Amino acid sequence: MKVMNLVQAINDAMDLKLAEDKSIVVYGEDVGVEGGVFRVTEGLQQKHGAERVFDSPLAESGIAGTALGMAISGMKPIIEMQFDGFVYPAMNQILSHVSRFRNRTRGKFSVPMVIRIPYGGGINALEHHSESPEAYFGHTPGLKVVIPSTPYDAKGLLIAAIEDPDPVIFMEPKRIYRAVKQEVPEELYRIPIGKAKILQQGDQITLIAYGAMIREAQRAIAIAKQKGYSVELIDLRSIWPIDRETIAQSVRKTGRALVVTEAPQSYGPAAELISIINEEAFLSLEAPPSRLTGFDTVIPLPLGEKHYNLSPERIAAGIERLIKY
Amino acid sequence: MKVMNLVQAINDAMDLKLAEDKSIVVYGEDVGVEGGVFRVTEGLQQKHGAERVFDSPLAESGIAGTALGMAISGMKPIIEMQFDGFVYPAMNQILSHVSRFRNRTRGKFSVPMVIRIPYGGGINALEHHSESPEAYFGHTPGLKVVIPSTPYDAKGLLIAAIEDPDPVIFMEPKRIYRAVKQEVPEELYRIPIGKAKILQQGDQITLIAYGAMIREAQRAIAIAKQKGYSVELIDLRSIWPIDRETIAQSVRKTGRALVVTEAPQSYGPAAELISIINEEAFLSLEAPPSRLTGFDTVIPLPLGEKHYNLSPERIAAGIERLIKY
Amino acid sequence: MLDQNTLDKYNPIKNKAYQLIDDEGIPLSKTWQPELSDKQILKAYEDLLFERTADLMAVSYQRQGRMFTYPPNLGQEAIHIAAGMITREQDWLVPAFRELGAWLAKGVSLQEIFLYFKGNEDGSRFQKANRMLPVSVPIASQLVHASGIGYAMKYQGEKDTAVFAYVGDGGTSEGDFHEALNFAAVWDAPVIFIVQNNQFAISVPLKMQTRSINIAVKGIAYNIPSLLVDGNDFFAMHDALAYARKHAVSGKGPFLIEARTFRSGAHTTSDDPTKYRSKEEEEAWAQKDPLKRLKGYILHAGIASFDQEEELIAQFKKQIDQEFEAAEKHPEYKLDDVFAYMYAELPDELKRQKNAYENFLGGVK
Amino acid sequence: MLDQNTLDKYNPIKNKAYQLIDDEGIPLSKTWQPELSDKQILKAYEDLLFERTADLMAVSYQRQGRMFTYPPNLGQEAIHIAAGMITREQDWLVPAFRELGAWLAKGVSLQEIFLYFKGNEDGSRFQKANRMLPVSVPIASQLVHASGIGYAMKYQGEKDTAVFAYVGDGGTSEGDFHEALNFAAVWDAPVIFIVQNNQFAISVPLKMQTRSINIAVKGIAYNIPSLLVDGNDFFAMHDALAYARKHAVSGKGPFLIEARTFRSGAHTTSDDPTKYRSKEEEEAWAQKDPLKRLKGYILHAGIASFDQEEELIAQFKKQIDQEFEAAEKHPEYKLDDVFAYMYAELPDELKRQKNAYENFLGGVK
Ligand SMILES: Cc1ncc(C[n+]2csc(CCOP(=O)(O)OP(=O)(O)O)c2C)c(N)n1
Ligand SMILES: Cc1ncc(C[n+]2csc(CCOP(=O)(O)OP(=O)(O)O)c2C)c(N)n1
Ligand SMILES: [Mg+2]
Ligand SMILES: [Mg+2]
Repeated sequence: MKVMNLVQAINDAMDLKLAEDKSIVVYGEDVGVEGGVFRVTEGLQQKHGAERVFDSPLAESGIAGTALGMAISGMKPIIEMQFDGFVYPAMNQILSHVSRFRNRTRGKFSVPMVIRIPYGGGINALEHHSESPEAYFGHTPGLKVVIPSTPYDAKGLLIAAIEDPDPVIFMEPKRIYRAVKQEVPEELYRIPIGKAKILQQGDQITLIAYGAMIREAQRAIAIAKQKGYSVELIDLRSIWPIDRETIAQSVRKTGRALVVTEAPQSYGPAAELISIINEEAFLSLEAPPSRLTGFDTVIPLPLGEKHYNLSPERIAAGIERLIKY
Repeated sequence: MKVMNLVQAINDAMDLKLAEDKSIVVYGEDVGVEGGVFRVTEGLQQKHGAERVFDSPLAESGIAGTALGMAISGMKPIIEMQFDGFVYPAMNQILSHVSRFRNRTRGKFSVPMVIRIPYGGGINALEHHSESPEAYFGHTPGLKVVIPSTPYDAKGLLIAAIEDPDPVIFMEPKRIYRAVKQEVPEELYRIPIGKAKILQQGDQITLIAYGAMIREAQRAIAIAKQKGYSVELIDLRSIWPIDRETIAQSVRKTGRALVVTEAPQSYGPAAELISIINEEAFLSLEAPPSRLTGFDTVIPLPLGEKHYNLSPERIAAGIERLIKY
Repeated sequence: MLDQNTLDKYNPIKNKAYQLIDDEGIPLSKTWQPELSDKQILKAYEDLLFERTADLMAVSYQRQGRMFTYPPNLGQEAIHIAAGMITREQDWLVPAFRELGAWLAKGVSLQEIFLYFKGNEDGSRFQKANRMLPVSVPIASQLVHASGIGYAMKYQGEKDTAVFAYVGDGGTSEGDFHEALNFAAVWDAPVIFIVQNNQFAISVPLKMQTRSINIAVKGIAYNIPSLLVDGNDFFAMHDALAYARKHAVSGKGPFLIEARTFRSGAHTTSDDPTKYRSKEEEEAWAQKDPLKRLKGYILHAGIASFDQEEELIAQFKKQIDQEFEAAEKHPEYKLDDVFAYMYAELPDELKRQKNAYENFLGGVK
Repeated sequence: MLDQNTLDKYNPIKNKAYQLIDDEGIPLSKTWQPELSDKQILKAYEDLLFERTADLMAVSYQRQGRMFTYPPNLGQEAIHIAAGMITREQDWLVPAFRELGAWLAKGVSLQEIFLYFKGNEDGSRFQKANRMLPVSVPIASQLVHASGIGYAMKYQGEKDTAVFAYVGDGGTSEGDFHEALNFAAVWDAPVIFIVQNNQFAISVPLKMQTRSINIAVKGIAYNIPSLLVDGNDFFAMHDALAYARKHAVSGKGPFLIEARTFRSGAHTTSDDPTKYRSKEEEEAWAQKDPLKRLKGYILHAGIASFDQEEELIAQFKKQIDQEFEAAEKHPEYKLDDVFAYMYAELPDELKRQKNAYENFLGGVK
């Protein structure tokens, strides 16, 4: 075991897999010599060579599309979108091809590739550097979408994603890249994609979150605890597929649910979870399954971000409101 | 008044506005000489000249991005994406710029443009020609998203969209392009964007749909009526903003709701409506607000589409299930 | 035989198409000799005739309502047959959607093609065609895949493997055209980009698509050696493609061919070209018909006399009809088929959605 | 003075940069005379010095934690100052993000720029700068806007209006670069595309970005007249831009300039260039520093003696500090500001979301 933050855990997962499987390559903008703008690929080029870990031209559609080409011809590319907002030029390749090639060819060509995307706000960045686009991918049939919130999960989920025969969007909560540290096994291990994790047991309300919102949720729970509230916290981990069972069981027990996401509200990820709760636990509901999300606005530049970000206090107030409903 | 189908009504709206306002241009692939692959722009180039109605190079990002350039410099472009699936290459321009330029410049530059997109399945088409991408746009702050289901609405909503100072995604249910005919006023008129329409009163359940699903919903209601069920039908018309009030009042009255959309289920448009119903009418609910949607799969090629399409019978069964809940 | 000298002579900047036979099939140079044997030439002619016959029949099947759409290849067949001859078993074919003869050469069956255009994804499974991608509907997006495959071939040490990637003139306007060529160039990927410049993108003529003097010059932007070729001249295409493949597999990186041709048919079966082009234009191009020209050459060279062409065509038609009938007998499209191929393993959520629908169907019965 | 003949001489295919003064500022040709008056040249020098001073101070404000990020302009200032002199009031400026001097010339205040990089959209409202677009973060996407604006200017009959659009070398790899140039060319839009080729895209060197012999040749793909210019030679840039503008407003369509330069600073203030480039490379380029060269010319031509440069810089610094302080005094970012500009009229849904949050805040109090 070794104490790692998310950046190190993700780096470690790639490092181990690169060593094990020659069909894996890692590429994207500045991932080579530079080791990535967040240093997530640091050292990988030196260790595994510039043919396997390299900088690509500055063109996201090209990055995603060439990766598909590699994936259907025997390789397993791991590509990086430098920031969340820069995946949009690659949307056509992802929505029209990456997600569908297997179905289109009736399974003849599968697409084992991973698209890594540092995502989310809270890092004082320029516009387009703080997006939470997971709902776009969750709504796209043929993809799996994974978001870890801890170093341990990040490593195990990324290894599972790399080994998955299907394309996986692997979104990394950049706000907590270095904030969360944890003991992580040094060897390869997998965490199955599609399983949520109950981070904390409780019986009055179910809080559902993922990524950087987990930390805020935990802080909110600490506040709520002082008022005597018992909160169950689910780390979704997989945006698609969704672990209905874990959600259903929890909400059937608590009767209340609050979904917390950074992404804008309308047609956002929280809506899907609320629908699932309706489908799975309607008769247990003692309050409307609710959401606390980003506004339907652009994420403000740093001086305004405080207005946008979900504070633990706000989440705690949401918890209380529902318990008192 | 004149009997028109959707194609004619949309054509008429553009024709009248082109005649009235010289800042309007219409362009896209094959919209000029050809009059569009669905003939929606037929005759407009002949009438208004090739400087105002014209073919562009085959490049959707270019089409959307140049339209933004025109819109911020005094013009009002109406652009066409030839099919739903071909808007994806334009996603970066739409998500990163069209929707945000106003906010980014604190209102200095607004973006009065309309993106027309024939959308949806049921027309026996190749892959990428039957998509329902409205949730992607509904989830994108800064856009308005409109979907008419009748010629009358199509004309009035398109005129309102053209006159709107903000960008509007105008999605046209191509499946019923020529199927629905109606008397339509020959002059200019507007239907406010953001208002749903109750197409049919009822008191046992609220059915919410839009676009081509309205026709299927009406057929389902006819079936349900034979069993004595009283269904209220809401034509959403505006995907964003959503008319919460109309939905709320209806579901508070009926206590039940079924949302019907062609789009895939997960993170799809129906989930948002279900969340709104939870927010607005929870205490009135007698059954879980539910959805009938496309599968989380690629829309099959024509021989398989029968499995994907929502039949009136299936919707009727959904109605019955909820009423009997 | 194309060599570096000829290539320099045909520098795209000079805007002169590489051509070996004239409109009647007579060699432009008295000293020129095809590199193919008479037998090969005759075989090529028959393949071209077969493609044309199959293509015309496909159009008529569609007219009969037995396929939902179809993009005719009429007038562009020389490109496909030449490419088919050059493409090796181990090479990749990355199609756009209008390269019928090239697909057949790769081993795709007509039955599969018909099945696809009848509306069944099973037609894209390509039982026998090795390393052949399905039709790419989003214009130009496939080119980027080709560059990625090219990287993979290099990476995996397949030294004698090339990737043949197709796009139309309209497709050169898309950003992906640019990104694909750039990636392939930067990576020295063994990709042969073949632009079938058939003068139109549906109704939009080339002059509204680009201002460049031709499409081959676009290669300069990536330092990709490029050649403008008379795409209706079978010999010129064969020569150009042979050179391009040699170039690509020698490790020198990608090659770009603009095959200048004309779509003599409609864009697809739902298109009416009279709306946007003149009879004169069509007639002028009919003079350059690739079948006519190859036939002219064969007659001129005394290779064959075409006495039995009628019978050959009749035999082709029978064969094509059989393929079509086989496609019509394809097993029914089942609900399972909608779900089964989305992921390597069917996720619970898809099972749930399928079950819910099956329950409804069960209830209806 | 640049003319068609010179342009032919500098055909990008020849890969020779248009240059008028050497590394020391000495004219390459004995007969060459600048078209600018001594006064104009001196003013240009002062502007360059001002940009450099402001830029360096911005970097240090950022280091002090008073701005969240900043992209240094060091070494690229000649391009900006020349462009600023050529760009007219009615012209449009479509920036990427590294053209400080050009923005200032257009009337953007330093205060606004500082405010933006402190993290407030108010800094992109540009109170005085007419026809100036905000920073475009998604690389190359802004170029397409420029082509659209170009169409609008033509359509609206503004005959003496040009659009100046910037992008970096890295940006030329994006599909939008290709689409923008193609649209502008097909539409004869009066757009001047200026590629600041500063050799790097963050850490990625040009040779991994493209294989083309230079970036100017990429214009051939669109039949856009193009010129490779020594971007650190103020006079060459001024000349090239003057020609480009004349070309564009004469109705002949777009023009492309590759300004060959070097980003002497870091990519942004969070970047460490020592990771990916050598001291030798940096030193070689330092010899070509545009400020040094223009100063060299001025001394050589005896226009000025720079006795009072220290004082001038001190005065600039004071002025820049004042602008920065004004930015720091900008009214606080209010919750309203998050919502108010999303739509022309605040939709009910946004009111609802804002109210809900305000209610929470009210409850907290
Ligand atoms: C991204 C995208 N946009 C639009 C279309 C619709 N479309 C299908 S074919 C076509 C024209 C293609 O022209 P070209 O590339 O010249 O090929 P050709 O049809 O002439 O063989 C268009 C616009 C599409 N399939 N994909
Ligand atoms: C679409 C997109 N992808 C990635 C980035 C991240 N990024 C910001 S600047 C930059 C490099 C730009 O290089 P270049 O175009 O040469 O301009 P320079 O910084 O050298 O002025 C990158 C990759 C971005 N802003 N937009
Ligand atoms: Mg074509
Ligand atoms: Mg650069």
